[in-house]
Amino acid sequence: MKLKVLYFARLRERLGVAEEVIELPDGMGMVAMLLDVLRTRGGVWAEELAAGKNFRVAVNQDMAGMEVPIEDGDEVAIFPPVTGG
Amino acid sequence: MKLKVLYFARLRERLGVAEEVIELPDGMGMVAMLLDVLRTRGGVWAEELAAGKNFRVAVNQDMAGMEVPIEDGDEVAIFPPVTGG
Amino acid sequence: MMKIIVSEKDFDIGAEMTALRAGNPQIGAIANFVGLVRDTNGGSDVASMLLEHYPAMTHRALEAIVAEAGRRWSLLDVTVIHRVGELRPGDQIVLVAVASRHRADAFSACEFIMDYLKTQAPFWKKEQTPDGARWVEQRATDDQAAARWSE
Amino acid sequence: MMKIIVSEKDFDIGAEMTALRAGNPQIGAIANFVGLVRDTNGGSDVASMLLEHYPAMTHRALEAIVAEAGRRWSLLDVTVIHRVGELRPGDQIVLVAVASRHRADAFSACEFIMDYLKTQAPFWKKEQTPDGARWVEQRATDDQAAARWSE
Repeated sequence: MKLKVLYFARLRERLGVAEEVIELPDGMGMVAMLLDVLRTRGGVWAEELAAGKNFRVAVNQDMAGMEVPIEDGDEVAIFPPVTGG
Repeated sequence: MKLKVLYFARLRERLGVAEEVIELPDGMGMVAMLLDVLRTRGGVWAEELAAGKNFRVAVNQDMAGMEVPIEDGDEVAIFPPVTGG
Repeated sequence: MMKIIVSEKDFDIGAEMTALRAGNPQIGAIANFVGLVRDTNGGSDVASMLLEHYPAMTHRALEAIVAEAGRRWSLLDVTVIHRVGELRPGDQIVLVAVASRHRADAFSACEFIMDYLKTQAPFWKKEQTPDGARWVEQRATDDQAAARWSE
Repeated sequence: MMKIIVSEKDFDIGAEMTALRAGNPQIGAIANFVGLVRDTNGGSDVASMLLEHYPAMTHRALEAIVAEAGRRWSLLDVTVIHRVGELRPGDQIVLVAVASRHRADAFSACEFIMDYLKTQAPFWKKEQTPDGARWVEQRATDDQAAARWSE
């Protein structure tokens, strides 16, 4: 399945990517699994997305926890804790 | 001693007085004693200023309890609970 | 710093907010409350409202309330404006605007000032309704709202 | 009813308050919060600030927060405006204005919306300081402020 993955703010700058399309094997249907795949890239990816790091994930524009299911065509965004207001 | 006594809002209308000067014997030096004197007028005075009634007193423009001292020349105001804002 | 006005005249919220902010770049938060005359109250239509006050005491009472807020929270500036005289539905009655560095102080102080104003500042409302004029009575919730700050 | 705007353009508080009140004589209370860019933060001078957001999500997130406030309190209307793009000290960042019959609902909902906006709406601030650019980090107190509403 294909996912559109977006990065924002400090994470966008640090990872050097604003947006990409990621192809995952079918059955990798949770946020946690996408993150595992991204961490296997090593370097800043492994560092910034490590389990203890403070980042947020949204699936189809809704804040999402690690267990939230992802499906073909979904938009997943990964970003630092928000600081608006 | 002489006191200037003011009445406001519903109490002013009900008592029929906006302002008066009251001469009290020296030594009647507390809010409670002024109220006793006013109640002896009977009628609406006894009724509106009865102990269980809900009214407020200010001495020299500060909210005051029954025990607050009053002195010659003081301005005492008696009024219903406030309803501004 | 504080600005307190008791007046028959209406006020301009935008202008007051601009004045409150002017020249203080430390201000990060302004919490603001505006009270308006509603066209009904307690099930009756309200055609107009007369706001009576105790002129010698009003300003002093508002000043004391704002000073107490300044002791409890870290504030940069406060504006309080309260109308008196005859008002109609939709008219502005009161403005409380509190400026501080961070929002928690501004929110708490703004609500505190309104709660105390409602129980300590000598204003009284008289409404004109189809059944005649009536003095507004203090709501029990106003006393409770003020009481929670002394806990 | 709600009005939500995410824009690079500045807003006029007076005009927004007038629009919020227009045509609803049941409104007795408006609680209002304005956030401003401060000229210092964490001990450094701030020359300017860039507000980034996640355009596809921002409006939706603000709508969800306002809708949740509408479920918790009795509200008549809400306006939320959040700026994005480059801002300078003294500039307005955010406006949250909540109209209701009585003030308790307006105050609580306004503070709730700000607390949730600070932790749930996808905005990020980057400050220009004499030491270079830096991303603002979420304050622990913001998380705590949002958490108290779920107690």
